[in-house]
Amino acid sequence: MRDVKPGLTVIVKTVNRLILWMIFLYGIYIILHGHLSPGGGFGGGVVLALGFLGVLLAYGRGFSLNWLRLGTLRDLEYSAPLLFLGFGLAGMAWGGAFLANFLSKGKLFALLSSGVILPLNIVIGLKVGLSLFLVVLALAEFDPSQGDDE
Amino acid sequence: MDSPLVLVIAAPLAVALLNLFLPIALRKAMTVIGIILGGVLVRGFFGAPPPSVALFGTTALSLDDLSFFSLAFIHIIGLIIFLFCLKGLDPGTERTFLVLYPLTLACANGTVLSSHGVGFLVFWGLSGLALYGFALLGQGESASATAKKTFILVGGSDVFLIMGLALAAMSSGWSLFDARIPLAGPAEALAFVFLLIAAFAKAGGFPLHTWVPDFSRDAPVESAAFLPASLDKLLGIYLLARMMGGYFEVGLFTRMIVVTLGALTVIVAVMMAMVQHNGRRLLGYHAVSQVGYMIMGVASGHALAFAGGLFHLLNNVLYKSNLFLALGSAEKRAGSHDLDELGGLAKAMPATFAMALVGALSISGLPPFNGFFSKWMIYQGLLEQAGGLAPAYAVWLLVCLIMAVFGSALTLASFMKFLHAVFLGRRPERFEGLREAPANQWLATGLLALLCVVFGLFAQAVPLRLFVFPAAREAGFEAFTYPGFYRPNLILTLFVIGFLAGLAVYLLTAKTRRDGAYIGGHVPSEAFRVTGTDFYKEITEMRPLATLYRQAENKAFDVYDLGSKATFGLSHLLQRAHAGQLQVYVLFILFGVLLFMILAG
Amino acid sequence: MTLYVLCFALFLVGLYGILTKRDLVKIILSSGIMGYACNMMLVLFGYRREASYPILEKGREAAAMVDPLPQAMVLTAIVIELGIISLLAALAVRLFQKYRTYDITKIRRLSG
Amino acid sequence: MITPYFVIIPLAAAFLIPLVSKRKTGPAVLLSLASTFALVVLSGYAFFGRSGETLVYRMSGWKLPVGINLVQDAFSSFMLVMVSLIALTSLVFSPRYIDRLGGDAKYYSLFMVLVAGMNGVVVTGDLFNLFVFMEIAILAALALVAYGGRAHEFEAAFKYAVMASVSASLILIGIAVAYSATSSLGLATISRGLERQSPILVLWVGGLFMAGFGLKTAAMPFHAWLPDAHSSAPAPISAMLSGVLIKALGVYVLIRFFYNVLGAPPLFLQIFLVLGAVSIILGVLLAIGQWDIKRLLAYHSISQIGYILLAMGLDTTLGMIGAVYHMLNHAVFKSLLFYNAGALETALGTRDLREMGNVSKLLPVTSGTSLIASLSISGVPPFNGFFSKLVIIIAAVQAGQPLFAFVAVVGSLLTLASFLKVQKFGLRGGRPVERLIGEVDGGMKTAMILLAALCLVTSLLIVPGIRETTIDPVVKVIMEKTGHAQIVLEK
Repeated sequence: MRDVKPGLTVIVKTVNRLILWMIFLYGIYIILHGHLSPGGGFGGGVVLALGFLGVLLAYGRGFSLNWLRLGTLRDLEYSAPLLFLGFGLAGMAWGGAFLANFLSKGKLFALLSSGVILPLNIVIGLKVGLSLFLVVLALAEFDPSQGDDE
Repeated sequence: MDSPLVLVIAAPLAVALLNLFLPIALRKAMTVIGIILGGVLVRGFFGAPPPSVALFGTTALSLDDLSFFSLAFIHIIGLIIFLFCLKGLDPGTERTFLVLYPLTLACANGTVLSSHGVGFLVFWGLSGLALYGFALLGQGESASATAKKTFILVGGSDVFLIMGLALAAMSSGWSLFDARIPLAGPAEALAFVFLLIAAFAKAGGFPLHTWVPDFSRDAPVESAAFLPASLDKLLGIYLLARMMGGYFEVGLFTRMIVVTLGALTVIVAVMMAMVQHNGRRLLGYHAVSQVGYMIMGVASGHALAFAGGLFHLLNNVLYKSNLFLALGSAEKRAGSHDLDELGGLAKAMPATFAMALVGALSISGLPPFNGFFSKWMIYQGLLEQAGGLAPAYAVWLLVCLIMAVFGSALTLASFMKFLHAVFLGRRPERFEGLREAPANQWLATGLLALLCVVFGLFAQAVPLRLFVFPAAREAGFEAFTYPGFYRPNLILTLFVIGFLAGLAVYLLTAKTRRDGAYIGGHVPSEAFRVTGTDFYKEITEMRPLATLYRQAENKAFDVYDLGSKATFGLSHLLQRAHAGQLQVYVLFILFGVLLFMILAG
Repeated sequence: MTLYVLCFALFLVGLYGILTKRDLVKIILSSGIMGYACNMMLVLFGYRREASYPILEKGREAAAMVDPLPQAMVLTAIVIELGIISLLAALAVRLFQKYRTYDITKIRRLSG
Repeated sequence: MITPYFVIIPLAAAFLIPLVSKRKTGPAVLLSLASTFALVVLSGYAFFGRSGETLVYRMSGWKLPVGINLVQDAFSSFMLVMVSLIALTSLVFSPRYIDRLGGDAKYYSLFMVLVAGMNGVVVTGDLFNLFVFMEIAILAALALVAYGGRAHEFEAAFKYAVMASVSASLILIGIAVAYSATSSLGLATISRGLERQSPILVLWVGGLFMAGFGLKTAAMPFHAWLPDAHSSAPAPISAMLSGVLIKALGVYVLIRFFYNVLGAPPLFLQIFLVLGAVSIILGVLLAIGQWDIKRLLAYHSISQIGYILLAMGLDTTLGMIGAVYHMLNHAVFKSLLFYNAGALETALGTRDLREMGNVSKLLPVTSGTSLIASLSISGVPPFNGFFSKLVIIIAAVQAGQPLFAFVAVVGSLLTLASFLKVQKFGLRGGRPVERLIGEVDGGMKTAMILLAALCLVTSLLIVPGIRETTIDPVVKVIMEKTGHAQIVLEK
């Protein structure tokens, strides 16, 4: 028996390597243009998570966890909602109400417009992407054949 | 807030709270002080009722003659029984006992003083809670089961009281004292029934009486004398007297039903009492059976019988607590309350025996003791009432009366057995060297016995004139005529003469020889000892009674047991619908949704 | 109208699945289907005939648009559903570890 | 404006906890305790300091009907006080108990999410927002039910989740119908809008919500998840679920929606009465046959919720006083009972009443407080349960519903019976217990004593004079019915 490398075949791995950054780019694009076109934090975040998912599928759990630091990912995930709340509170401080806009609204149809929506989209994208990935990772950790009969 | 009425409730309550923290000796002292203080206050109310106390705009506490009657005897009996408790309490439960005792007194005072329904409910429920507290102090194996049963019956009846008072309040407001509710509509009738349930459960009337014998067996004996024999009777009959004497306008038929229940209480309980092997249970059943007379008297609606019922309440409180305490003294020395194991204690404890003898004669209704007088009043009242009724009702009433009289005879029989089993007969060897009960104990029973005699001899002059007749008048019963002829002094004189003559005959003529038992040459051993319980063994084997007794032993007539069986059956049925099937659960939801959709059209 | 009926039919499909299927995974999928039916219903309620998508673009007049609010709600509902379904999936796997079966009728230790 | 902080504080705590406490649970405990304590203080201030006022907070400054608004009136503040108080005691109770389950900081994080969800439901004035917060709370509750990691806990959580998703679908359809009819999501604007709609539509919306939130309330045909979930969860979580979750997510929403939005349509009041009566009787009958102490308590939650529903259905001020008061009382004594069960489980290692015995000497605090709680729930004076049941029964009689009053009476009697069963077998039985497996620590004792004291203190709330500042403003808000929407819209 030759020892089986974790993950899928070399074709998948190669394709994945090529395509991964495009997926990420696409996700980031959707997140950043959430206030201009369909999309936004949630959709972009899902695309980001799919990118991670590709790595997980192609290379297996061990590699992915080496490649990404699980602890850091978790911390990032936890701090994303805190950032969101922070923006909300900042709105309270400067805008008069929770989540009120306190940044310049900019010019219509420009990337840096619509005030606080863009940073919020980024935060949401971060949160959704990481959460989804972590959910899948957590589900992948289960081994149904293992377990304690009670 | 500084009204003496508040103080009467607050003083024992404060004592109870203080007693949580004091050492035992001080707890006792505080309790005595509290009761005496209350007694002094109540003494002050005599003839000069204090003003009512208003709370939140309504009259909360007030005093009329009926409440004064109960209040006075709560204090008297509370003091005497506590005299018994000064020494010889079970050390394991003493601390709690001394907290519960003043608490109970406070609740009882509050109950009889509350003129507003809600206050009455609170105090009534609290006194039930105190009862549960005492029941929890019991030590035996069955004590916890008894506590449960007691509180389900007594505490459970509280909710009926709530419902009853709420229904009654619909037509007359919340005042308990001055309402005259005609039993016209279903709401009023229902209110009457619910209040009756509460009163019966508290006083121990058939068919809600079954907690009394159990409680008497398992709880500390002092509390058996204190609660089911005294305070709960005072409270339960107090409520019944209020209901029958003014709160409701009760029709004849309803009265007859209640009187019948009373007669049933008498006869059922006394039949059960007769065959008991346990002294405390025996006394407990008698406590129930005596309630029957009170119910009959109070419910009949005749002035003399009403007064007789109230008087019987007082008398019962006196002799029943006397008997419980006497048995308690014997039990504390001999270590058992099983009639089969006791015997021959009269020589060792002559004082206790003498007191118990007075109590037993009183309860059996022998003249000139008090029990006779009150029973006699009730009988007279009922007879007179039967004379003025339609024939069917008259026969009905007479049947009830006959049952009661028969019950009275059986009571006498039963107490012969009791006295024999505990105090007479041959003394088992292990009781050699038993000493008389401590002075405080026989002093307490002695006081009670003395009151029994006094109430019998001077019934007209003392208890009836001072307490009972005013209370009956408060309830609207005025004309007290004695159709028969009874004069206790004369009876006493005749008795004394007869007794002296007998003594003279005994001393002068007879030559008695005393000898040991001769059993065909055998050495008399324990096996040959005749215990008191064997007297009535045949009754349990007589033919229709045998089956009834067997059924009763299996608790076929116990409301509590029947109820719990039905409940658990239903529960089991329902549990089978909750078998862990997710689909079934979702179907429940679907059913609900469809129901709503159909309702919504 | 047809669309509403179809939506309702989809909902019933989901309900049918929950009521009749024994497999944990199928139950999870059925509950998902029920959720989708609701979401579609919500989107349908926001639909307006002959209207365009509710996005403001450069050089486009603000014409009649479908109601965007239900769509935002649906998006949120989808997220919630995602949460519930992932939780259900996790529970299903753990249940299998404990009970060695995916059959819901055999998973009934809690009863009575 | 303090309203948004009721959500912000617990939510921030929930996400800070995993950041600050990696391995040790110490910081997590401290942080969650501190934030819950802050919530208690804030809600106490909101309730007692600004009672009677209706505060409307516009999220990000948008006005109705466009924006989401938070509405805080006396009723919300009352619920907030209740939630925070029970949450605080639950957290005090937790540390030792959760350690025993091999717990970590996630527990506290989930706990704070649960609190955030409930607070959110209570303060929001927007229907969809309410739905979202409800789902947040349910998700956290599901995870917490399964937290112990044993087979039956997963089973309970799974069944609960399936049923919750069914009810979520129903609620969502209800929201969709309401939105399509009124083109708005604010409760106040919906209330305005539905007044102009056909009554059939109102009934449909009501029916859907009744079914959906009825499941959260665990009224009788929708109750089946409750005994599983509440008995499987860790004891402090059972206390939260039975004590406040079913009220914040269920009863509160039902009252808010049917009184303040729909204006108490008579058909639904009838349904409340019938559901309440059925829940009282069947719940208590199911409870009395149980031997598992936590399952018994869980069934009693159904029965006690029945009292609240029944009182809600009376549509009188007195009835509503009873409902609101009983809601608070039930939160107090039911949580206490679950703590008792948890302490017993810790000390004896079993939940089966038949295997317990007389522990009144060994566990004086547990048995003492459980006696108080049992008497409270059975309606024995002077504890709080007596007064709320008294009010409910009187209200039912006065509202001309003596039959329902009688149902309440019978339910109360059976409740007493089943709790005396608990006392007899669990705590004061004949069989003495020699040895304890685990220790009931200071935190547990503190929580129990605190709630036992509350059992007595809350009975004062019915005293006229105190009632005017506590329960009456709450009832006033509810009995304003749709007039409340006007107040919100004018703000």
